[in-house]
Amino acid sequence: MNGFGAFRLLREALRGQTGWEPQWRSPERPQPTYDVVIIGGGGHGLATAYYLAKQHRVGRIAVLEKGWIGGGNTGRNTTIIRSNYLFPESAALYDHAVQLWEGLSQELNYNVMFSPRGVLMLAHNVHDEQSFRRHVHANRLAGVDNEWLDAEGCRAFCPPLDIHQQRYPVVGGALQRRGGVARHDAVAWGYARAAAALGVDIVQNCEVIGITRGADGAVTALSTSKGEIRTGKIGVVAAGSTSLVMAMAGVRMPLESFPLQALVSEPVKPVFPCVVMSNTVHAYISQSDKGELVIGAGTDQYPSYSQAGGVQILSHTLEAICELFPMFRRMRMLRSWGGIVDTTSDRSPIIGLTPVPGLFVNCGWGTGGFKATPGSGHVFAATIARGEPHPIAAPFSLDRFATGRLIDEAAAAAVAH
Amino acid sequence: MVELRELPPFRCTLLQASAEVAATLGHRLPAPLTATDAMLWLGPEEWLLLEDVVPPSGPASLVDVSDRYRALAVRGAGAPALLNEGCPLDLADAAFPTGHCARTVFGKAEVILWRPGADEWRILVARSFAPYLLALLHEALADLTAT
Amino acid sequence: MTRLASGGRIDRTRPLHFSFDGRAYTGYAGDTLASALLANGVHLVGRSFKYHRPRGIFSAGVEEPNALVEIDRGPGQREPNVRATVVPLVEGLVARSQNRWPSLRFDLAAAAGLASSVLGAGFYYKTFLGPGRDAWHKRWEPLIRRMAGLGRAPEAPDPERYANRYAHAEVLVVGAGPAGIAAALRAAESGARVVLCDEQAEFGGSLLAEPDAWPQLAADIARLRANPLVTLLPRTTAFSYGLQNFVALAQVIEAANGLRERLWQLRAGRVVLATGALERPIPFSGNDRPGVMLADAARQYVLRWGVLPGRNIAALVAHDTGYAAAFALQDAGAAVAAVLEMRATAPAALLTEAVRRGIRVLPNHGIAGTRGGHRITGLLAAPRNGDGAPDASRATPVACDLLLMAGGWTPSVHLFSQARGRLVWDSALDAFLPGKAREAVTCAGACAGEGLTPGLPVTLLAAGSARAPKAFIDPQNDVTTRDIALAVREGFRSIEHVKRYTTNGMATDQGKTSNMLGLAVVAGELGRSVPEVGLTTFRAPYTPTSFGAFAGRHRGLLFDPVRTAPLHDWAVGQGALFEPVGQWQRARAFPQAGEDMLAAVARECLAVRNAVGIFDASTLGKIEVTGPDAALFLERCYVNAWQKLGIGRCRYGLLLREDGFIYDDGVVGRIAADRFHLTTTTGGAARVLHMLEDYRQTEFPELQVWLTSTTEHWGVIALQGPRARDVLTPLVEGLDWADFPHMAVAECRVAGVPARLFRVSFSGELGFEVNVPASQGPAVWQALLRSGTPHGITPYGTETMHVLRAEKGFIIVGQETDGTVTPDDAGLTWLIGKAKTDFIGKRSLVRPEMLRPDRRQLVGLVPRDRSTLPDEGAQLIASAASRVAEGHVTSAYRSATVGHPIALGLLAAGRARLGETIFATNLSGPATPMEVVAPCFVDPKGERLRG
Amino acid sequence: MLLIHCPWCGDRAELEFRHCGEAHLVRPADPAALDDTQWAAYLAFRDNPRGWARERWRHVHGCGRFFNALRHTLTDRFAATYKPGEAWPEPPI
Repeated sequence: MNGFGAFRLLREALRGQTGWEPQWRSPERPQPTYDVVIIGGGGHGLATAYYLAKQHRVGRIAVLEKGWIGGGNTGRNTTIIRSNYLFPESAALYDHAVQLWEGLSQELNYNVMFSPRGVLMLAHNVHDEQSFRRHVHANRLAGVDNEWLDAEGCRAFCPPLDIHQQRYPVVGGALQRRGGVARHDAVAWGYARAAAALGVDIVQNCEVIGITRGADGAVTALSTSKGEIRTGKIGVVAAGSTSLVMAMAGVRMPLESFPLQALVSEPVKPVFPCVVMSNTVHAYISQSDKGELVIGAGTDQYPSYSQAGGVQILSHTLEAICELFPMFRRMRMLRSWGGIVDTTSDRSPIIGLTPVPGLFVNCGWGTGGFKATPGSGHVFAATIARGEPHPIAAPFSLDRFATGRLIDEAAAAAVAH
Repeated sequence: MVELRELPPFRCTLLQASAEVAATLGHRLPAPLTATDAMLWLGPEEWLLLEDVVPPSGPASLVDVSDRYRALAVRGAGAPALLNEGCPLDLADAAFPTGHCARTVFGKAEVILWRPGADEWRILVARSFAPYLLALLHEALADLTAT
Repeated sequence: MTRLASGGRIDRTRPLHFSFDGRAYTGYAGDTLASALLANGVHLVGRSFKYHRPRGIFSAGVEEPNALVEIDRGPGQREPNVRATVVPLVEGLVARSQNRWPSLRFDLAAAAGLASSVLGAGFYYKTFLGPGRDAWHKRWEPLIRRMAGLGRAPEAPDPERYANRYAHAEVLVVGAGPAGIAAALRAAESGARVVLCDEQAEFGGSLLAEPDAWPQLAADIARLRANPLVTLLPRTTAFSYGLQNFVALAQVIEAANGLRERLWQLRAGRVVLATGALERPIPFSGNDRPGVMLADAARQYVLRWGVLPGRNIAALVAHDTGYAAAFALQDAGAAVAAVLEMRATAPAALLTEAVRRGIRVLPNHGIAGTRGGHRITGLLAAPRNGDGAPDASRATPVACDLLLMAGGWTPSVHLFSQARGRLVWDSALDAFLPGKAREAVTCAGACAGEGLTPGLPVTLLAAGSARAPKAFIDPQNDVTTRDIALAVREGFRSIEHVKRYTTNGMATDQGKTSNMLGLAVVAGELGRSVPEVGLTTFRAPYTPTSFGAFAGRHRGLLFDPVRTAPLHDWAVGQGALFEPVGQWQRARAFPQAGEDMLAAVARECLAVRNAVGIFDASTLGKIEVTGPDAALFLERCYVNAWQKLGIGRCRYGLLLREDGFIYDDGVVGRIAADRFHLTTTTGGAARVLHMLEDYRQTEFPELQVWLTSTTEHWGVIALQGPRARDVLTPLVEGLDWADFPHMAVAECRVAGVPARLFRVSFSGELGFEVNVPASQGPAVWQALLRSGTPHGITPYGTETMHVLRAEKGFIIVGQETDGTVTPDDAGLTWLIGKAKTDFIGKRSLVRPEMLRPDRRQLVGLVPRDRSTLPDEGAQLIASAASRVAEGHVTSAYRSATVGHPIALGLLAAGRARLGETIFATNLSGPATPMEVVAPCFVDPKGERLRG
Repeated sequence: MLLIHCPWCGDRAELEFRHCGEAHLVRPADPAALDDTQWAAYLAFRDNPRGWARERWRHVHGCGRFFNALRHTLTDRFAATYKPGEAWPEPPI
């Protein structure tokens, strides 16, 4: 892998950009045997492969992607990054990710455009205020940055914000300054490039169609649209498709997959300096470096794998945006898209071992997976390599649904991811 | 032209019972999705009675809900266009003929809508949603013929 | 002047004045901004996104990538990125160019173009990696952001209105060109409801540039207009085609009364897509200069708008329709310098006609480059090599002021694809066409390929261009053929990857003219065919659609219903402070002159403790549970035992979810053997009814029980305080006071109004809740106030209610509980019916996690200094230096009754820690030492409420 | 926005409905007899199929009834809706 950087860019400019090689190796066919096979070539899967190779020196690793890498939720989200979760287990997981985000461009030698411009979560009533202040207290105790702003403070931080809306005036907000956004595609490509440089095979257009288990129940192989692969360890990182893949190994999951839509406006000059989220009026918004307002909607109400959702969901979201930012009514929606998000009943992810030896799963990120990408890959790689949960991943085990040790951020905080 | 006005308060009772028990009321039961002058069909085994009744014989639920609703009347050939500013039902004659009745939504409020006459429409809305619904309808009315 | 003396559909008797970049111009009714600018000789109208290259008018329709302007109709009505080609000219229109500084003609940022060899596709991923970890955010990102972003967002709230309309039709016809009009006429004759929409202000589509067709067009439109079953929607774009023929249309109205747009959501029996086709541009070096225009657009400017966009034109032709454009411009008075025919030979008939007209046709020619700055001045005509690339060494200059591109046609299959219809590659026509449909949809006219003829295949159109400099594919985002080739070289093989890496097709025109060319270049680089490379998916919207149209009337106070209780108006009259609770507005406190909220709450609290307070509790959810099995039903749902509850008695009920956590609570009164009056929290009314209906209908259908929401039927007035009975007694008729203990309910009359009277207390004082029909609420309230005046009756709000209940340690669901709290955590195990084998959530209560001894339990907390009020949400820690949370403060108030701050909290194993000191975190100082106490601060024995 | 056929009211807009999860999950008659894993299976573990799904809806802003549906989760198309207690229809081929 030849390094990226300003000097290389200039040198290539002088020779007509002819020296660039493929950013990652993408073999047409997989090898017959791997030490670890990762199912799912999104950000989480590619990050897992990268850390397996980099930190755990696993030799033969494949990432199998049904379509093109980064084409699932990695490329279909609103790129928000934050770690101000309520419960210490969650805050530890997401803050682990934020710490990795902060050095990720240098780590990968790929500009993922991590932009810690601050994430402001708005409170519109007494209940919101109580809930967010509880977050601030909990986060600061845990060493995670989060601060409370009054309404005027919110407007100062985000000048376009109308804090005096008639219906749900802003009473304050919780601000995480280290939160922000990143360039979603670059995360997948950067991890792919760095993983491939360490020898990881990234096989695109390769769909898994079966998982084989031996007499002892452990995984031994998997069959794909590009042939059989022998392996003793499989990491499933298939987001919305996790239930389907796990069913191939006979494992039923506590998941439902919902459509999640997002949209962007036409590009405009810088007008929006931060990320704003409001749970009470249901919307979140930031502005991309290209100038597009990037806006998130809630999920549709019914499970679906269609990557499409109802126009009423977009309406609902844009109502909220126009309410918070009445000057944006004349802005126009340029593109919308849908992802498939796998959600658990406690709205927290599942990372860890499964009842099947050799089969590991990382799923259930719901609407909040992008922000966790580096941390998720990092702890999942350790979990696969060691065969036991990484300490940060341990609370997110599959058996919590039986023990009742849930990590219910949604119920506790009523906060959208 | 479309006319919108609020109707005076009225008494009403919610009846839930099997059709056999409901039949003992002495009223002709409206067919599903329709209303008579005395009763609105709201769902299977659920009716809104607009006249006082003696309790039916047999297990049934009768609950006075007179103060739950406020009632609006919309009149005129343009009424369906006005109502479709917030209500997703197909209100054409073929789909929603005179005598039809439905619980549905208008904007973000639940309403009961029925059509006692070709150009006559009634809306019942929960009391606390009435100011919202009226404001929406009046704004829509002002825009109905705007070009 | 480039305006022709005659011809076109403009009304020369109605001149309209407008300005562009501050200069005054004149056009005519019927013009678009683009046609009016061209008529005034204005070609330079914008700058591109990345290199700030000069941009002119490229097309005559929605596909326009270049001519983006800002339209300013006044405060809050400034709109960026408007395509000049679709704006109907109106008197006084103010338009400005964008993305340039200091001026359109002299834009300093155009210097970026000098570095274009460095700034290729995806360059930003490869640099800005230092110095330091935050170099991107701190140093480079601000520079990039300033350079990007086209127009300016509006800065003031939009004063105009937007509407929504639901509609149904047997037939929706999208596109009012010849195919659409014919389809609408046919459908209308069958007696169907027909909606015909078109994005343009005038119906006719391609016919609008065919003067011979105008009489018939007028007659057809008149026929449609006369049919009452037909709805005609001009300036209406079908932008989203969803499942089950649900199509969203954005209609521009711009009515004088301030109604700007309407979003139609239309369910159609059948959809006819007559969306036409878009002309393909051609990639060659310098194809982005102002004055380079789609050939058919130039023809339309002549024939529809009476504008001659160039006097000395050249044409690069790969499709026969290019000749029609060249001939039309010649007929209008332009000289034709040359027609460069990319194909080996021009069709004989067209060649003959060209010769007859004296037009020089150069077969097998391409363009090796163009000249000009703010407008094209000439080109280099060059014979094509074997690989299709123009041979620059054999090029000859041709002077021109307008260059037409006729690259063939791409059917507009966007909506068909949005409707999940399959697209099939038609190799004869060299285009994707509608294949198998998933919806009841018909494609008619050019979008189905009808009437289209093949030209040079698109791969040959792009052949050799990948090595040409400055051959633009996406002229708005400045994506060139070389960028696409670079992406392929770097391993981006999927067309979706290429799109994302190069941003091709992601500009405001959504790739209408660039997607096919991008595909062709990728196909060429990979040595594959176009259908093998595949197509990016088409997603809504077809064209960019206003946020306002989506939001409709749901703005300001109509954003969400404002629900108010029967006493709301009275409270407003008293100058109450309000708080939103869900959709409700509730009076929070009633400050008197000179009081702040804290003072008012202290006064209100003392009034309740010492005399009597009156409170509007109408927002509480109420459900009438009736039927012979009503008690059994409640028994199965709530944790409590209900069967033995006497008639006329009440019980505090607790409802869990199946996961064992507290979901809702409220007092339930038994009105009769088969009738219960159940109350819920204000926020829980709808969800509790939904949950109970679920169990009633699907789990316990054998029970004879019914549920009726009576939340809105009853107004509820709470009277709390030692004098409450004194206030009430004179007004009550039909009640046996002797048999009316705490937790009793009776039907009686209050102030002459039929009432359900509860003796319940959420304050710890003697208390009553008077339920009367909501319309009678104000009258009864007034009667109680009058009766209470001698007793010092004091209205109080929700904040006082909260303090009073906290003094007693009563929980509020949603404040003490958060979806993770069990009955035992909240100290409510005593509510659970001991003999019950099952109720909702019971099984979950014995999961291992629920039995842990260190679960967080409800406790009272008092500051050791008796003065510091802890923060609600503060974390509880064992020592001031601890970093480990052991719980949190759920509620904290200054208690006038107790004389110091009090708090409730959830603390690990808290009930065993009474007397301990725990610390509450503080955001602005050291943690506050708190004493752990029992969660009750007033009258722990409960004697007052039995008084 | 889906058009949903309520078994009692006919075709109505999705706005009037609420999705209520997987269908044909019967609440155990004696939850106390289940171990934690079995109880968790009832509470949280779901088919989540890509393909034909049996699911519950409620016509919450209509007739108020709960009913079942057979819907394809890749196309979002309904094959059938049916009343509680009725046998589930076979998926179309």
